[in-house]
Amino acid sequence: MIYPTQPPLTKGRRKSMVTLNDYGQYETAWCPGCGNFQLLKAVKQALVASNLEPHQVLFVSGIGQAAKAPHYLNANFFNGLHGRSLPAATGAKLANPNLKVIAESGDGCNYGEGGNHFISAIRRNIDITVIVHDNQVYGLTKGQASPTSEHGFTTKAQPSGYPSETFNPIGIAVAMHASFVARGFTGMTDHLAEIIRQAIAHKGFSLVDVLQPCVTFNKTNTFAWYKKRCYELPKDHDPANWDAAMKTAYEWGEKIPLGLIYKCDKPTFEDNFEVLKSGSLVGADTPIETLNEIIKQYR
Amino acid sequence: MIYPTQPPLTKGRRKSMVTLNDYGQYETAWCPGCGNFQLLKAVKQALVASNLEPHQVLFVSGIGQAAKAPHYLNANFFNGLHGRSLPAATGAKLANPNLKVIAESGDGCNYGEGGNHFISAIRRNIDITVIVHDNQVYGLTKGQASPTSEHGFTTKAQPSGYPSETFNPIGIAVAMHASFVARGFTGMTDHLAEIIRQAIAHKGFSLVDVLQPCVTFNKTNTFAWYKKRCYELPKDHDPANWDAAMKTAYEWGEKIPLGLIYKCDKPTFEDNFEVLKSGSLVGADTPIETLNEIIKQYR
Amino acid sequence: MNRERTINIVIGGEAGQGLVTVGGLLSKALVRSGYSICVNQSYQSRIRGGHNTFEIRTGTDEITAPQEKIDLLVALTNETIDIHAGLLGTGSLTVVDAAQNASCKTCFHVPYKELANARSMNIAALGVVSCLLGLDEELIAGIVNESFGKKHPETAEENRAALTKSYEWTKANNSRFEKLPQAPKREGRLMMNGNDAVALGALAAGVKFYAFYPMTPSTSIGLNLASWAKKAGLVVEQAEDEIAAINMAIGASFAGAPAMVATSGGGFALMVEAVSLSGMTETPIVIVMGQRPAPATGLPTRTEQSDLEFVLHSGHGEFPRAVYAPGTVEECFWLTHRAFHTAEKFQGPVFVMTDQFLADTFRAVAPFDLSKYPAVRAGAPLDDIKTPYMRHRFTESGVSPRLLPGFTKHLVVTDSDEHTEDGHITEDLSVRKLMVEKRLKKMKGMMKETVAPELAGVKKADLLFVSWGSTKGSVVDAAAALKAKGQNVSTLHFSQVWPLVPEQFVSALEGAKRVVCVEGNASGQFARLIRRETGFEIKEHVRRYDGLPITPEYIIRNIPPPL
Amino acid sequence: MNRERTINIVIGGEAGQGLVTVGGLLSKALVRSGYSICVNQSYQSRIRGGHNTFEIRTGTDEITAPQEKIDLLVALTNETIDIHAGLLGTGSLTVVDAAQNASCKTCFHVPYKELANARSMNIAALGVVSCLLGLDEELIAGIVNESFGKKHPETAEENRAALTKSYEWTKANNSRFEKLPQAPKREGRLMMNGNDAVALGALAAGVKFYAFYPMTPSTSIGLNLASWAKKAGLVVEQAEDEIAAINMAIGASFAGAPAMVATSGGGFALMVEAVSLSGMTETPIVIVMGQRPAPATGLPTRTEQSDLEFVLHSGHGEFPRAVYAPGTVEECFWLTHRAFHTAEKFQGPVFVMTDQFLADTFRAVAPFDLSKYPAVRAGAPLDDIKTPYMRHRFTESGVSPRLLPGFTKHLVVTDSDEHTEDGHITEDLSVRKLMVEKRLKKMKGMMKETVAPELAGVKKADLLFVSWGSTKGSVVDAAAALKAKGQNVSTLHFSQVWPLVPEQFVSALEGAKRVVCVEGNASGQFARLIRRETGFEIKEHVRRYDGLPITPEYIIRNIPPPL
Ligand SMILES: Cc1ncc(C[n+]2csc(CCOP(=O)(O)OP(=O)(O)O)c2C)c(N)n1
Ligand SMILES: Cc1ncc(C[n+]2csc(CCOP(=O)(O)OP(=O)(O)O)c2C)c(N)n1
Ligand code: SF4
Ligand code: SF4
Ligand SMILES: [Mg+2]
Ligand SMILES: [Mg+2]
Repeated sequence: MIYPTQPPLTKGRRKSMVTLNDYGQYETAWCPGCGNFQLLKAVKQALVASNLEPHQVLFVSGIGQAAKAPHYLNANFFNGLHGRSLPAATGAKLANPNLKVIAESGDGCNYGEGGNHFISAIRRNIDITVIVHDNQVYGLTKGQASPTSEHGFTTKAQPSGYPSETFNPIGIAVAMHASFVARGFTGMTDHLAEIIRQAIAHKGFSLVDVLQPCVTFNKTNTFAWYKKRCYELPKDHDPANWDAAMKTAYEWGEKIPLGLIYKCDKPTFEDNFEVLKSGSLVGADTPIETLNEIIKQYR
Repeated sequence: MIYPTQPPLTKGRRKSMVTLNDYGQYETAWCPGCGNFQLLKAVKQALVASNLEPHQVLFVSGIGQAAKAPHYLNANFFNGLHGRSLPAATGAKLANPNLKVIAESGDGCNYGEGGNHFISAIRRNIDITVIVHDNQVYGLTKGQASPTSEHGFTTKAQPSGYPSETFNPIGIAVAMHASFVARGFTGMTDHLAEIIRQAIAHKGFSLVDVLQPCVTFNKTNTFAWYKKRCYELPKDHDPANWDAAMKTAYEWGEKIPLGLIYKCDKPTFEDNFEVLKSGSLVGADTPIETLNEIIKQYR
Repeated sequence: MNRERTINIVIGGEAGQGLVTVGGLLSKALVRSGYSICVNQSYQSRIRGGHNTFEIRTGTDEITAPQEKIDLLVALTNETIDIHAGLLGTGSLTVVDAAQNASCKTCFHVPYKELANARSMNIAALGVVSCLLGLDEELIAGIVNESFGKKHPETAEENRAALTKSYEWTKANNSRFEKLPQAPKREGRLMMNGNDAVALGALAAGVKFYAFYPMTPSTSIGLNLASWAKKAGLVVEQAEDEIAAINMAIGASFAGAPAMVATSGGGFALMVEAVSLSGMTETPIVIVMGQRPAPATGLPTRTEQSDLEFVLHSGHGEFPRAVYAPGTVEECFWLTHRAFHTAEKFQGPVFVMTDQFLADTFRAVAPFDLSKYPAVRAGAPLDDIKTPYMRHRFTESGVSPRLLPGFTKHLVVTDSDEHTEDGHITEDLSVRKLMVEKRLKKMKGMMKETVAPELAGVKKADLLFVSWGSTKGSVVDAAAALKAKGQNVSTLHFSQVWPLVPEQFVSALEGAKRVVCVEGNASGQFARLIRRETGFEIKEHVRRYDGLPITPEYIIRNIPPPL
Repeated sequence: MNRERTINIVIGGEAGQGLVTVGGLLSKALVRSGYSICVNQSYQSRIRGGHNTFEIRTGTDEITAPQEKIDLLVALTNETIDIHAGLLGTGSLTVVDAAQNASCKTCFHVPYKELANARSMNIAALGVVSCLLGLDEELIAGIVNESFGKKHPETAEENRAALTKSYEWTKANNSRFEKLPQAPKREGRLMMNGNDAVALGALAAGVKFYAFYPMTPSTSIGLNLASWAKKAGLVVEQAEDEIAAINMAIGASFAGAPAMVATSGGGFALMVEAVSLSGMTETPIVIVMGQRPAPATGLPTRTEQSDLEFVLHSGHGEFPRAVYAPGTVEECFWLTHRAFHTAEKFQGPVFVMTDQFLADTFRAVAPFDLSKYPAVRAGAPLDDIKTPYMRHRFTESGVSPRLLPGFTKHLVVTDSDEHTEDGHITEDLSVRKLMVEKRLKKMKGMMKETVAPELAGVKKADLLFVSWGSTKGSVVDAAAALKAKGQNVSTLHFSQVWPLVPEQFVSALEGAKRVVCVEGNASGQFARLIRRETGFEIKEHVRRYDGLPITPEYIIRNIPPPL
């Protein structure tokens, strides 16, 4: 019996460049006009720009409208539980660091149900990219407030307005020195694609929070609302400057900055594990002598 | 049948002042020399200084060595699940805002298992006080790394060193504009008691992160280690100044600041609920006319 | 299933086309006109698009179940026609847009474009159907105005015009479809679905705290409660996750607020640790479990009854619980109300198990007499308190009078660790043993209050259907159909599935020639439970696990051939 | 329970006094000397103080169970004497510090102060006991040196002196206590507890990823694995919570790393959503459930078997699972190893249920021949792959060959929603039905591989003990004692509790005159399961739920009077 063996990510690449066709075109279950379409497009562009073949990439998602996104392109895909994409992605990456692991989910998924995993993933600096479709609302369950909803946002579940303060994912990520923190907007697809490309290329935890209008349930933070406010960070914004990044991270309201807000280079979580230096855990055998040696300690 | 009715917190106080005796003296299950003893003492002092009677106070805790603390004083006490003291405390406070609700637990409980609740409680600005026994280790389960353990901290569970970055609870709390953020040290009991008193008096979410040496499992961050580094914030530290607070919040290493780091006054979570303005939910009846009126909408 | 008595209307189209609106208005009109209804909502886990239906079975007598055969199909897309072709009979009518160019034997082509503008197309469809059914035009118009008038006064006139035009056009053009027989006068009836009734039951019971994390099909319970929060004086909070939701509710309940949570399988999975906490700390909590097809995310918007064993054994360790499984919308109301009383009386977790079908099915129900459903009083009266007060004092019944913190000088202490009578952590293993027995003793009291299963029909039937929860109506309906054919059929329905009291039902099982268990899962969970508790093995089954509700027809089609 | 064959040693004192060290060293010495041992550790949920014991039953023959009666009590505090007084016999000896002023009939006063300094007091106690038992002094000294020599070379000499002095003093002063009979030569035996064996079983099976959140009594499995991680090439990660732990493990397993998690009741409660995920996505995962008394936090450091029903029904919805329940330390090893193969073969959750008693009980075990325990190979060979590749392809057995992402150009896709064969989300309800059936079909294959229960003794016994999991040894021992008294007793022990294959055991149940189910819980969960699956009602029970393990004496004391 022959078992497949994995070509290292850098080797065995086919000669021709990857194209958008490699990632296919599928029918979606989204509402017409939803920002998700642009986001999907940007992700595909970024993958192509990264020259990654579909089988080299593993998407991991949770549950929500956002989390369906990887169903609509060609790639390996583990569509797990609501809120749990980050731990599943972390496990997969540790098992096989040769995979490009991208977690893609909604604001509810990542910052609500999955809040604890979000801060833990930052602290690990695990080398995965997290793309958050941040529509500031729970879409799939029909429009309740999400952690990023504005304080006072009214919904059927919050008829007197959302009583909590808004969660600022960028602020927290920068405050925690996450190694790559960026914001995009679905209304600027090329810019977004380029950010995602950089995030994928980045070694370490990369967050791309994407402002994504939900045309059905968020009548406050609409396409026009974002469009009016969003601006690209000036060239002289230095993402290595934490103080400046913190300031930028808390800019929200009349003006919303887009782009790479903070970035630092530091060891990844994988670097802590000697066993990962020699490659993937998958398929690696432990010699019986090693096992016998371990067992000896019970003599 | 007569059901008890609650005297409002401000009324029905007995004439004499509350004393330490009211809070009793009990045998503990802690190791001799543990910082928890001083913390317990400080909590009692703070309660006495607040002139709160035991029945006016509700402690809520999780599970761990820290979480046992309220067993060792007189008060109402709900000792719930590991990591879940904050939601239980939130529910109790919303049910009966007349209670002084204090959540007391360990670093593992609040920042590990309970991480999501920690950030959510801050966003709610619910009027409870959270006292964290921060020994930078899991005590009760015998010495594994906790979120606040130092990167590289070696334990039996982390023989190659703790691979994550250290969680900075003060940093996150200030970054999120938590309304009262303070740090204490068990080696300075009176100072600690005063901080806790202020936290209890504060209207809104108050965090007191307490450096608490674990003599058994943390041989790195020992009493001497803390003692050498801890200093009281100077009088001119302005807790209302967020930028200054952020700087202070990230001060850690050779010098560790103690005291009230950040404070702001803003509406509490309870303020969002009109029904709470008239007092506690407990025992309140809904008139049958109201119910009938509601049912009418189904005609 | 008698054409003369009931008409089954199916409105089909894409999400976003407003079919739920039309269905809802039509349902209301039917109920106000004195008819009974049974609605079955079928939709996909998406916001727009996909193929959805809103099905109303209606008639003059009580209607207990949905029906598969379609009498009146309102097709908002051509896809609807294709999908449902097989369910139409010769007397059926398919209402289609004349512009759609659909051709079918049953087609009734409506020139919507001539009757209404794009915005009020729905209302035109409503007008057509109302006329076909013989409903009063003024009544419909009133309902439309109630629901749109305030929110969109600008379209009121437009709607009214579309309604009249389409109504009149239909009157002139319909020659085939026989309208509903005259309904009896029925005053004050309510139209609501299972979730509405659960929310109202909780309200009647005096719920003061409700926390949730959205999850289909339970979400609308919270939306109902949230809409009443100010008026009725309760707090509704969307928590960061289900763990927080239930721990908040338990905290609130400990403090004295009657508390509830509702969720579905995956969300409930996150709550089970706290179920055990409720058992250990003896804190009342009502948990509504709206089932849907699993495992994992499964089919979020469909129905199933596959979480019975999960709920029965949820939470580590051993502690008493009660599990209600309403079979009708009315039962959703009074069993939820009862759940609060049971939770308070026995101080622990009490479940109400529904499913997507029941949660979403609208029915006409008689108005509730609220004076018969008193609110819960949290905590014990002072007369019951012995000093020194100990929260977990040993008693005959296992129930310790509970005080609420802050209401007296007595300190109320409890612990998720094993504890002494005063609630403090202990390592005394003899106390442990007594505490286990104390907690389990409460089961006896609960069993005295178990809602007995309902046996309908003779004791020694040739065929006995056993069912639990939402399938009640379909089973009763199937039995009626078989009886009408001369068969000797009875039904035994459980609206409480735990604790079971074998004496209440074993003789019925043993008396029947054949026993068939009808349930919405693949492994026959309730039948297994019956065997575990009584030794009686139910050998024949009708099971369904494709996400659709069990209908009377489905039962009859799937009765196993006699052994 | 024959004084000539076994000696029961109890070392009692406070946490922090080093009694676990003494117990461990003594156990190792006994095993190296060729004796068998059965250790029972009893401790409180605290780090220092409280009263703890380390109990070693030892002898020349195989020892399967702990014993209550104490032959040799090593009392590090006077409290120990008081607590255990009732369990001492006339021939028993109580080793006490002469300075403690304890007076008791069985007291053997050791002048520790004269024999050692404060630091090596423990070692002195070890010397005394070793001499009383007749162990070789050099052997003990070697063991002490192995364990302290490297870490604390400065105390090596001190320890050695204390050992010799106390050993010699005892030789000179003991006239009462009869030493152990000579043990047979037994080469290469290992000393380990249940958790060690679980960890080794996982290692042999090729575990590559282990995630955990600390929880007694499961924690030491992770500590073992962490200590080998570098050498054996695996990743061990302490997660932020149990939810993360199991989702990480499932992610790792999906990517191709054989993965395991271990926890206890409360932690497992947080994992049950992911159990369902494993079932739905057909991703292998091994879950070790170390039981302890519940509900909620319960008694964290004690033992119980009350999570059987919880594990069996954990997770929403219906999907196959296997549940092993090792009865011995050896079974901990090979059933954990087997669990990995079962998980990989049937692609879903597989459980290993232990409890605190089994997790902590040290035994002497024969060395494992690792060549008989091959590692799991994750994923299918290329020969099994049909194109187009579909992760959830329908097959005869229900098992779809799984590929690992990134290893071929085939895309590996799975979903927690109901999905088509290619793993993509679907709302096609006919596919749903087939997928449910596909998943449940795997149960058949699993049943072919169920580890049959072990019947020891005649088929038609007067008394048949039924048991599962950790109580095996005590049941066997109790049966032996009764047989020795002339009774006709058999035992039927289940080391796999799901799926059950009734043909494997029903005749044994039916053949016995009396059947008594022995289990460590209050409601007789396993007996209920047997009834549910076979209809056979076990009417008599021995149950324990005070936190202590079931001993042979406990069984004999609690056999119900004949009906
Ligand atoms: C444990 C659990 N709780 C709740 C749900 C129901 N649920 C599905 S999607 C969703 C919210 C999705 O919001 P978000 O992540 O923001 O994604 P969006 O739909 O807005 O893209 C919820 C609550 C679930 N599937 N699982
Ligand atoms: C759900 C759950 N997981 C794990 C545990 C086991 N546990 C008990 S205490 C504890 C750690 C306590 O650490 P910390 O909160 O820092 O308190 P400390 O003992 O250090 O004071 C853990 C993991 C538990 N009781 N419940
Ligand atoms: S509900 Fe909102 S987020 Fe979901 S598809 Fe529709 S527009 Fe997009
Ligand atoms: S283990 Fe550490 S934290 Fe716990 S009581 Fe002992 S010294 Fe204190
Ligand atoms: Mg969203
Ligand atoms: Mg700690």
